[in-house]
Amino acid sequence: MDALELLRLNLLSPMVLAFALGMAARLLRSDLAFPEAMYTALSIYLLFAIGFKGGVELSKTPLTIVLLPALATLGLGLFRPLSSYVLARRFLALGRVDAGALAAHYGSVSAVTFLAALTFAQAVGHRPEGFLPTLVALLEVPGIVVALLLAKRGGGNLGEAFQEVLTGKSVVLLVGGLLIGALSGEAGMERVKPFFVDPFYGALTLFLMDLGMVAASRFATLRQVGFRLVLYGTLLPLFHGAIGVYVGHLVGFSVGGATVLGAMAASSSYIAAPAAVRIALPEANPSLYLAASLAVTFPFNLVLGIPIYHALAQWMGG
Amino acid sequence: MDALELLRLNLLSPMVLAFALGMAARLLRSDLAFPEAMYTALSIYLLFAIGFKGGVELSKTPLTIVLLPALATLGLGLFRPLSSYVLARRFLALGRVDAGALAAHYGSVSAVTFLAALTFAQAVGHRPEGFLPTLVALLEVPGIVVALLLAKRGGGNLGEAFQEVLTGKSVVLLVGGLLIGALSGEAGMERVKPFFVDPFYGALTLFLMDLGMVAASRFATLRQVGFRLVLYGTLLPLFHGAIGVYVGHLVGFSVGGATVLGAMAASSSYIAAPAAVRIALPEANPSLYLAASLAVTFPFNLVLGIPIYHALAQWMGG
Amino acid sequence: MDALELLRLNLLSPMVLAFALGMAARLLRSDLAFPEAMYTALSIYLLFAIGFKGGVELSKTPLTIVLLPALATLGLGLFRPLSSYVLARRFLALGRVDAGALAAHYGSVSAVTFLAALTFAQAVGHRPEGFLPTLVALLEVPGIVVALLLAKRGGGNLGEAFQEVLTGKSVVLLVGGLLIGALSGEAGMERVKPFFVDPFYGALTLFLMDLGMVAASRFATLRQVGFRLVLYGTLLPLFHGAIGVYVGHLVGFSVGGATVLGAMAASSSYIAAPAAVRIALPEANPSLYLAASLAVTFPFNLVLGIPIYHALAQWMGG
Amino acid sequence: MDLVPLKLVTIVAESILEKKLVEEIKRLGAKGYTIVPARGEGSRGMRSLDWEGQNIRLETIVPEEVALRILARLQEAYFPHYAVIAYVENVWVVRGEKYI
Amino acid sequence: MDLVPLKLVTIVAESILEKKLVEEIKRLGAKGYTIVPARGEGSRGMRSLDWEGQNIRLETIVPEEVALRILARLQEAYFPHYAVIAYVENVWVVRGEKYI
Amino acid sequence: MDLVPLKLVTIVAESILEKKLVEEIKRLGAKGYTIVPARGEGSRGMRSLDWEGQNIRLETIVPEEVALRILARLQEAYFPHYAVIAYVENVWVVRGEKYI
Ligand SMILES: Nc1ncnc2c1ncn2[C@@H]1O[C@H](COP(=O)(O)O)[C@@H](O)[C@H]1O
Ligand SMILES: Nc1ncnc2c1ncn2[C@@H]1O[C@H](COP(=O)(O)O)[C@@H](O)[C@H]1O
Ligand SMILES: Nc1ncnc2c1ncn2[C@@H]1O[C@H](COP(=O)(O)O)[C@@H](O)[C@H]1O
Ligand code: NA
Ligand code: NA
Ligand code: NA
Repeated sequence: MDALELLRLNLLSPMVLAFALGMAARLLRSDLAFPEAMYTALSIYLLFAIGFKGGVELSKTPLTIVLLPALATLGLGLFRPLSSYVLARRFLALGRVDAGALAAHYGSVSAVTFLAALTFAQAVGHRPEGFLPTLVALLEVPGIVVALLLAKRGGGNLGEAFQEVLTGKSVVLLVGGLLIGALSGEAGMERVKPFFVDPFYGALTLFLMDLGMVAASRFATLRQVGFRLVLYGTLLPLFHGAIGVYVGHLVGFSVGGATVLGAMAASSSYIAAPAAVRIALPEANPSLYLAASLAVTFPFNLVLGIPIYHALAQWMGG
Repeated sequence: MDALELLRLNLLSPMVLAFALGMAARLLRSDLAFPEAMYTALSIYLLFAIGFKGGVELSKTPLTIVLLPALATLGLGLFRPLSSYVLARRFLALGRVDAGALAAHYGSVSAVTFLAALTFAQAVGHRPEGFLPTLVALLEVPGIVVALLLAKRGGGNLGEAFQEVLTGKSVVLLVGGLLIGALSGEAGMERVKPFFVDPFYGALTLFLMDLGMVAASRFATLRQVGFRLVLYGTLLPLFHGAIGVYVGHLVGFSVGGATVLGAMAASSSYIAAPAAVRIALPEANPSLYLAASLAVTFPFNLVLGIPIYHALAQWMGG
Repeated sequence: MDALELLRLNLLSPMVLAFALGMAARLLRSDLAFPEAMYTALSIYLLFAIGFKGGVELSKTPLTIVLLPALATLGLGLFRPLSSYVLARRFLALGRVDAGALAAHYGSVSAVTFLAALTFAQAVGHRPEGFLPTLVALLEVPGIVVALLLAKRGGGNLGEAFQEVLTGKSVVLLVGGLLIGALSGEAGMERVKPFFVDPFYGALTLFLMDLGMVAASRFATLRQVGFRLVLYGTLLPLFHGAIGVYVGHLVGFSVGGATVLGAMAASSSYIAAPAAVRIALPEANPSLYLAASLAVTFPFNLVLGIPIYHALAQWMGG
Repeated sequence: MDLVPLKLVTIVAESILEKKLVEEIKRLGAKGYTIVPARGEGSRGMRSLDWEGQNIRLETIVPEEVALRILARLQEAYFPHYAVIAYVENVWVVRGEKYI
Repeated sequence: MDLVPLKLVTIVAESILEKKLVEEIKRLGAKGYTIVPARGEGSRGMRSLDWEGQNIRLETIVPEEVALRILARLQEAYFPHYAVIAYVENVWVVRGEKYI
Repeated sequence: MDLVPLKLVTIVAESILEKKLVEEIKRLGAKGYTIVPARGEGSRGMRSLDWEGQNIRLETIVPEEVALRILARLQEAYFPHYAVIAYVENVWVVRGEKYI
């Protein structure tokens, strides 16, 4: 398949289209709205299911195979908040606190971007490494912690924020799902596959419709915040994505695996990070980080980023 | 299968029985109640899934085949509110506003009645045309608009109501689902089938249980409103249903397709129409239209109407 | 399989592990929480699905085969509240009202314990009798009624409580599901299997995660209430479980069926009973019965009880 | 504009009492009420979203004598056994004569 | 501490009116509002969780003249056709100058 | 009937503050509280059901001095950075001595 064909394949997937539908609904001022409980239920389901599937795969993978990618991912988790912070200070000329807040988002990871990349890679015909969800869990936490350290050098209730991140629901569901999957293995998977695996992409489609509505309601803020933020929110993912693909290549991933690791590295959090930042850095401006993460970087990765990381991975790996 | 056998088949389907269970629960004053969020989540799921399946079918159907049925359906959409309005003025002796409110309901369509008819037709062994959901979307809007025009000749904020209908969540989900299905086609369907197709009838069963509770809580009003409304709510669907079946026959539908089009024409809205009417015609009496649509016409179609339209379709088509 | 292997199999099932994850989340003070609506939606789904599956099985079972087990179950339903009451009065030295409240819980049944036992039996390779859900419905009500009679001898609004139990949502969903399953039979089942059967154990896994959180939040009360209650909440199930297995053996059940009947007899209610008791015996101390039922007996049965009843059933039946 | 001074009685109680409380206040003269689901903590510990069900927060606008009757009834029949609080305040109601 | 005496206007109405009501009160001078979903019963019968949609309970803290304007507008344009009640009470607000 | 005059403090705040606010008001002397989920709009824009989480509306019935302490603490520690409003009013509470 050539690049245009791949882009088309990505753009016409039900998930990307559902995201667009959600945005359109909000822009048309439709009264469509997901109940809070439905959004929460979907996110609980998705996070646990990702973890669980990863855990089952992990139970079939020798530890030695996972070790190197895990270390490399931790490395990414330490590097990404630093580059995000520096770029926010220099290019956006933000203060320490706002830069730290942005860095926490671009230092962590978006589970939905991860999933979209996984789906894309599978649809293209790759078979990404099964233990990738483990790496999502590894990438989620350290970035936030490093970023908060950067912002609060010398002061504040960092412990509270640290605990907030570690016991936050996205980490508990991902890591808990991983453990349950690893412990119950294939035997457990067999029983719950028709719930946690088969309907997964449909549930994700609905979730993305809701995300589209949320992202669209951030567009207004975007205009206030300015064009530089849009650049930040697209160039940084490209940079991180390229590094992620390269790291994936180095640790011996398949083309599919490198694509997904690239997308993970390029993604920015919008569940764990906002909650942690709001508690630890209340002085930071939420419009800034929510607009960048949700209204710029997420759609960018979903629509253009993923095919680009795939092209990169193919170029390096093929 | 003879008529009695078909009626039995319909009455003993899980969906009709679940509707009866819901009614029984309310009449027994059980504390059973679906959370608002669950009801909304189910309706979002059902509407989007109908649209999506229809869209995928549409992507496989040549436009020429759809064109004639679509025009005929639009014709139905213009005729039905007129007949409903006239009957409400003459037979029920209602004022212009209340008659317009009723006409908006009987001019629009009930997605759940459509689904029940589809299930019935499939269970009997027919294969109704795949693009029928497209026609649901076409039938939903014009009837409401015509009815509001009838009621408000000369005055009022019709534009607001029009916009309310077009961007209402049922239209957005149906039409949005259609577009997504048409664009992503079979490749998209493959990924989300275990969520949007396989579990569909089970979700519909739960939804009908909730509808049964709502309908039962309308029975009280029914007694106040009187016997003529019950007649209106059964004779009008029979009339519209017969016309719908006949139109289906004319445009060359299979027996299954004509049955379903008949049921669509016979149905009355209880999602899009009430919301639009409450905004555009606040002086209209909600008890009237909700009781007629929900406590008379819907159960009538579900239990007796659908087998009757099927018998008609068989008689014309066989 | 030997006993240890079975215990391991049970402990490492996704359901038991999800329960543990829920407890861990609460003990770690995570912000993970299921929305009220999600919990209610899951419980509606589970109760109706149990009933429905049981009903479909029932439609295939000659009445004569069900009669004896049904009578025996009714017998259990009358005996269990009496033994629970006497033990609460003697061993815990409780007053009449608190003893009656406990008896209502241990006289009724936990649908989730039933399901866990069924899953366990199937995973071990047994094929428990298909009509067992009918017996759950039979065991749910009488125990609560007998217990309230014991507590209120001579006074109070027993009728209200009786009506509360009979029209309570768990009874309506179970019995309603049974009837719908029995009436619509295999033909109905075919349509809704991908919703009510295949994803069932996955939904149960999520539900157990929530139950784990609730149980953990009861641990604090447990310490106040004391060690004797822990003994009561473990010895009584063992006693009832042994009787249940024996009764199952007597009425000719397979080893799997006897295991499940044992677990049912050993279980204590935490949906129907608390609601009925709160209305009928407001003077009873809720901490007492909720802690015993939810924080002691339920986890005990889930983790240790079920394998024990299975061992008993094998020993008697093999 | 006709603003009628009336009493607003607010009752926070276990949600299991909803049906009973609504019957009581109607019997004692309330013409309407508004309920929102709530959670809370008081002398009887946390009443969360979990299990025992949550609380409800019931408001009713009534004339003073009805307010007093409702509060007296609550104090007598509900306070001893259930988690309930109740308070009253002064409000000015549009078209207040409807609620008398 | 600066506690400013202001008026708290509470409106209970059919949820379908939410968008319109918010526009109205802003137009009439309200600087903010808080909404919770509600259910209830009044002269127009039970408004439950079912179907017709539920109620909303809207609160806005405003100066007295804004309160009167809002209530007058409600009485004129909403009371005749919709299920609505509205009342006003006295509150003391922290940093109340923000809401004037 | 014993109706005790007390203060009802209402706080509308971002829901992320729930745990902290509950700890604060208890520390400052509140014996209980009631929370309902809410949404709203104020000087910091719309706080909808979306994403950043919604608001909560927290009520606590307390003696006057506790009310003032709570409001002072809010003004000092929460108003600068978070979306919060707070106000106080007079209520008469059944068995009010429980809350003192
Ligand atoms: N001081 C208070 N202020 C506001 N609400 C309260 C207060 N005390 C109790 N409540 C509410 O009333 C319910 C029952 O209180 P209690 O009977 O004291 O456990 C609690 O769950 C709270 O929702
Ligand atoms: N006396 C009352 N006290 C509190 N809320 C009321 C009262 N009357 C009506 N309501 C609320 O206002 C809504 C509309 O009332 P109505 O227009 O009288 O049907 C009801 O659904 C209730 O939520
Ligand atoms: N004037 C007001 N009346 C009622 N609620 C308000 C008002 N202003 C703000 N709020 C509520 O307080 C929250 C935070 O307000 P703010 O800090 O001004 O953005 C809003 O989301 C509203 O729920
Ligand atoms: Na995240
Ligand atoms: Na409709
Ligand atoms: Na139960």
